[in-house]
Amino acid sequence: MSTKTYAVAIRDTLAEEMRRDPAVFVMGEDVAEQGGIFGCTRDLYREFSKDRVRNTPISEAALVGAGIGAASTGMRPVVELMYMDFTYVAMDQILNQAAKIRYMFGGRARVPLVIRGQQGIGRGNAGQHSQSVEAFFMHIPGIKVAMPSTPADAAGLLRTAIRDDNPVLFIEHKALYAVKGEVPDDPEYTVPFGSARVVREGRDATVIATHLYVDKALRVANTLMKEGISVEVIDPRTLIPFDEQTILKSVAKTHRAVVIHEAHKNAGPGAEIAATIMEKAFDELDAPVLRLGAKACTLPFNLGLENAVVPQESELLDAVRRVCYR
Amino acid sequence: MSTKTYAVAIRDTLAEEMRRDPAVFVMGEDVAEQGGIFGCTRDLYREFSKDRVRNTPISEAALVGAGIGAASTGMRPVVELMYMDFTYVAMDQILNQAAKIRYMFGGRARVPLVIRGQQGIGRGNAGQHSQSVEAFFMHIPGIKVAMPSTPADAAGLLRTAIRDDNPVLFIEHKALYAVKGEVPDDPEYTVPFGSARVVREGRDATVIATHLYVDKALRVANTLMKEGISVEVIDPRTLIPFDEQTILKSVAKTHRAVVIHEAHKNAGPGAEIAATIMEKAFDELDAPVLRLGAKACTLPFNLGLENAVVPQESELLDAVRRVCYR
Amino acid sequence: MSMDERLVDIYRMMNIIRKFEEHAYELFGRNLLRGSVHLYAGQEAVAASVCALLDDDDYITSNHRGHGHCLAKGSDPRYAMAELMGKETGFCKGRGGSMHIADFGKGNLGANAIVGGGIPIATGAALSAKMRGTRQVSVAFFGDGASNQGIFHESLNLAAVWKLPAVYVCENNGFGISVPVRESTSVPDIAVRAAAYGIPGEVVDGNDATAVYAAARRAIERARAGEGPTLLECKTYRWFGHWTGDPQVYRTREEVEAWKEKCPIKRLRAELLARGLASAEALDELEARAEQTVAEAVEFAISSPEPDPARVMDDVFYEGGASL
Amino acid sequence: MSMDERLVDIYRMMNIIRKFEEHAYELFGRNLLRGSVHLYAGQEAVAASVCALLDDDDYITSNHRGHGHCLAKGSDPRYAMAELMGKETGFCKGRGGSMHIADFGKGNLGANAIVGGGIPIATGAALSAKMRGTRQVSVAFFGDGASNQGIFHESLNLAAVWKLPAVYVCENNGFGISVPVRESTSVPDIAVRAAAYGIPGEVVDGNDATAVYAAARRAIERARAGEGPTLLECKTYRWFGHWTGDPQVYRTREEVEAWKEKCPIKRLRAELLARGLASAEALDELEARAEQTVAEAVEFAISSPEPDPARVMDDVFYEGGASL
Ligand SMILES: Cc1ncc(C[n+]2csc(CCOP(=O)(O)OP(=O)(O)O)c2C)c(N)n1
Ligand SMILES: Cc1ncc(C[n+]2csc(CCOP(=O)(O)OP(=O)(O)O)c2C)c(N)n1
Ligand SMILES: [Mg+2]
Ligand SMILES: [Mg+2]
Repeated sequence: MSTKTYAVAIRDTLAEEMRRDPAVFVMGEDVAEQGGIFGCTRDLYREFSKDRVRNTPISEAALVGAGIGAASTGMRPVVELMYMDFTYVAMDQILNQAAKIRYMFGGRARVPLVIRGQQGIGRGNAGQHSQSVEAFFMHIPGIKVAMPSTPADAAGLLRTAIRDDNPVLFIEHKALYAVKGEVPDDPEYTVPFGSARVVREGRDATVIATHLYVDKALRVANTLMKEGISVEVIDPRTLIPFDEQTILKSVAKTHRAVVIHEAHKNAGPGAEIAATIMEKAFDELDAPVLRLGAKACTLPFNLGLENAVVPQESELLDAVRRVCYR
Repeated sequence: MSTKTYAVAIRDTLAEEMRRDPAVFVMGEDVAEQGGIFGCTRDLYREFSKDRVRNTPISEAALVGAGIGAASTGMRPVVELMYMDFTYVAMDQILNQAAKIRYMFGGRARVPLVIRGQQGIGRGNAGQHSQSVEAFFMHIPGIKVAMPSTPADAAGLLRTAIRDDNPVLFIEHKALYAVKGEVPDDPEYTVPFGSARVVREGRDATVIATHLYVDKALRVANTLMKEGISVEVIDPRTLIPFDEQTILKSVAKTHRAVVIHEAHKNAGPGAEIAATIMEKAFDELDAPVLRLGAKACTLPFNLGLENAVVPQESELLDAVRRVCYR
Repeated sequence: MSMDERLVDIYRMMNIIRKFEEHAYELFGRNLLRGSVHLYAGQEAVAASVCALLDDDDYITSNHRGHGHCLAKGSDPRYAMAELMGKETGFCKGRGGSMHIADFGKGNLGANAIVGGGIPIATGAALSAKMRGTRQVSVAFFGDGASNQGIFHESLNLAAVWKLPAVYVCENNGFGISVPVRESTSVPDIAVRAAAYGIPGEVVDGNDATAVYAAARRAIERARAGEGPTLLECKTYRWFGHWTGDPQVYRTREEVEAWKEKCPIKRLRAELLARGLASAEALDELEARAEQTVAEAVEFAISSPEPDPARVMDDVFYEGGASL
Repeated sequence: MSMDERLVDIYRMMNIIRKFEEHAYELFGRNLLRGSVHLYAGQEAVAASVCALLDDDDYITSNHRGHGHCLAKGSDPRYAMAELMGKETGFCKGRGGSMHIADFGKGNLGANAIVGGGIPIATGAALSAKMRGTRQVSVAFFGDGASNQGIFHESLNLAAVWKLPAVYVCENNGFGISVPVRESTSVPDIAVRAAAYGIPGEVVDGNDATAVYAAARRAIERARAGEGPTLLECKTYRWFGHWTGDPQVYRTREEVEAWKEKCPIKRLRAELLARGLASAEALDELEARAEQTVAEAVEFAISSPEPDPARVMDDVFYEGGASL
């Protein structure tokens, strides 16, 4: 075990995988000398050369497309998108190409492509640099979606992503990069996709949370403990595939659930999770599954406004209370 | 009233609005001489010239962007996308620009832009030409989403869309173009956004359906009538804004709901609708809100496969029975 | 093979493509095909001549008008026709249809229903070849219309900056559906766009197989030599409508007939005969065999089974254990 | 106004922009600004000279490095600075911040945090001007990096085909963040890309205000005369890091210093003096007033109220009754 930040966990995993497999390489804007705007590829070009740590033009669509072409022909590219918001300029290559190639070609292709980058609020980046994009990729089949919330998961899930023979959208969070945690030193350490992490066990309500909200949910759980409410906190870690089992098992115990994420509530990831719980565990539910997510407006620049848009801990506290006392 | 097809209803409305307001114009691929691949702009260039019925290069992103620029400066463009699947190549301009401009600029802009085109299955167009895209636009705030299922709604909603000072994604369905219906001749005929249509009243279960599924739901309702199950069928008509009231009122009466659409079930529009019903009417529900949508695989070319992917009437029949007999 | 021998082979392939398209048209009329079927007839010299220069492990990406590219790259017409019919024996097991034929074994990374969608993928395959240190090249086939998509620009810039072994073959058939090139495209010769990337751009008569062959050879040699990409514009014409049901309001019968006079197959035949590279009998024989090959492919496709709807969810993800 | 008079005015504006950026830098250091703040210092001659040729009802779109464009187009520095601080009095009521300043009253259709994102919007404004039959022109400002985005290509093609009154001003400051132009861009002069659209392309020294002015005048006159778009590349350099927190590993202090020697403000000042267009005192006075204007803007911004979180959901949609 080593203590390292989420950003360093990512960088170290990239380095280890590049050492292990010459097919793995990294490309993206400013990934070489600059080491990526968030430092996730810092110094990698020194060890692996700029051939395998490629600075690219600002051409995200071509970048993802080139990743697809390379992935289809024996390489294992890791494409860095500086902000997940830029998936929009590359959406066709991600959703119409990467995600569909294998199926559309009758299962005769493999596209071991990782697209990674960060999303979310926290740096005053406003409406075009603060979005959460996971919902899109949950909707169109063919691409896996990982969302690590800790350094260890960042390492373990990224290694799984790189070794997966399918396209993976690997979504980091800008406000997590500086967070420190214990990360196994084993260069074979992987976290399987489709296995949620029960972050904290509890009896009375299940909170399903991603990214920053995992920690916030823990804090809320601690607060509620004092009121005698025992909260189970689950981090799905990957949304595609999704570990239904762990969540349904939890709900069968707690009979109450709240989903919280930074993405917009409207048609967001929580809608799928809540609707699935209802469909599969209706008779277990003592209360509606509540969803908390960003309000239905563009993420604003001003900090006070930004905080007014994304769910606050106090709202989660209220929501859990609401499902418990009804 | 005149009997006309859905396609002609659209064309006539475009013509009437262009006559009424010189700021309205149409641009898109093959919209002039060809009249649009589906005939929705047939012959318009004869009356309005190719200046106002503009053939464009195959550059959807620039097309939408140009629409935004024109809409921000006194024009009211109607941009035709030949297939809604092509929203992916223009996603940044739609979601990061059109949808956000007003908010991001502090409410000081208006973008009266209509983006219209068709989606869906029915012509063996396979994975990149058969998708349903509404879920994306329900998630990112700032663009309205209309989905007419009849010629009259096509006319009435399109007129509302053109006169709306906000961006509207106007989603037609390729398999509806040839469908005939009565359409009011009144060139002021509008259908307001955010007002669902109760297509058929019923007591025992609410079916919320869009596009092709409205008719299918009606047929299922007729079948179930014979079993003594009375089904209420509701077409939301617009997903943004969404007429929660009408749906919640219905559920308060029937206590059971099924949502059906052609979009993928996973993280699809039905997830939002189902989760909302649960949140706002949990105590009214005698059964889980069920969702039917396309399976989680790319839409396949082969007809038998295609039908295996999208929900069939028999599945709706089963689903309604399941919520009724439990 | 010498260029002269190759020309006969190109002639053979052009005939196979032509027959394939004629049969496809006829099958569509008989409702045995559905969907969007975009026929390549008239453009055969391009695919046949370019692909004659490629090895099995060289890559191509293709577009919605992809039958010709697929056949020319050496794929079995039976599986191609079966795919058009959506059969289980098709290249994509009926999942893809006409617009999505791929044959990875032959280096065909796929047709594409998104205009321009394949261009960056070919670029990535070229990057892969370069990184793996092979002598493979990668060819992107696309239309004039596609040259107005942003992805064209991004891809060519990338390939130029990285000096990738890529060849960009623009088949300028005069139209994007109904819109003539002059109405959609700011330059009469798309090849001049090469200047925006500091790479060679060449215009060639796309109905002249030998000219295409010669130009493509230059481009491919350049690519294999590590000198970077080329943009090759082949001026040609499609004989059928944009798709099988196109009313063709945008062009006259005379224009079509005039182009049919410039038939690339007729032209190559005349050239082969004039240069004594083959006898009329030998060419007739090739033609007859092409017809037979395609007729057999049609037979095969018709008699092939439909895919099993119960397997529809297969192949969304690769589920196998070990990595490549 | 004659060109000579305008030059003095351009000098005034360049000073305002410079002071604005210096203050912004300083405010960021004091934690009074947050977010992505991209400073325009060093590039002032471009915005100031181009916008000096525009009327209030001419349009511009801008990019992430947009303060200069906004001020040069005549917007009040107070509201701009307030927006940088996210205040209710800002152009966007604090919703947008540095990367999203717009001022529709002055024809500024907005900065944009998506590289290239504003280029088609300017194109559409030009289309609108043409359709409405006005003499308005529309200018898109963007960087060298943006010229590798697909949307650049699509927009220029569209503008060329439709002969729109648009001017595309590429500010080539040598880098996209850390990546030097030669590593990302296949041609040393981005202006040559104009050839891909059959339009004029011109390279100009972006630190020479009079040269920019002259070239922009040609382009704008061409646009107003209905002759279509122009691509103008202004070679320049940014003095600060890419954003306020940039470690600048990709360039040397010497390189920066060398460019500071080529300061566009210093240069224009020398020219104004040499040509006797203004006295040193007058220019000092302009500079002092610029400082004062910006200092007042900072004061205004600091003392402005924060937006009310209760109003955060306002303005997603226009809810008003009547149409425009
Ligand atoms: C992104 C995108 N836009 C539009 C279409 C619809 N479409 C299919 S083929 C075509 C014309 C393509 O023209 P060109 O590239 O010249 O190829 P051609 O059909 O002439 O061979 C169009 C507009 C599409 N498939 N994808
Ligand atoms: C589509 C997109 N990709 C990447 C970025 C991140 N980014 C912001 S500015 C920038 C560099 C832009 O370079 P250039 O266009 O030359 O403008 P400059 O910053 O040099 O003024 C990048 C890569 C972005 N904002 N949008
Ligand atoms: Mg064409
Ligand atoms: Mg730059």
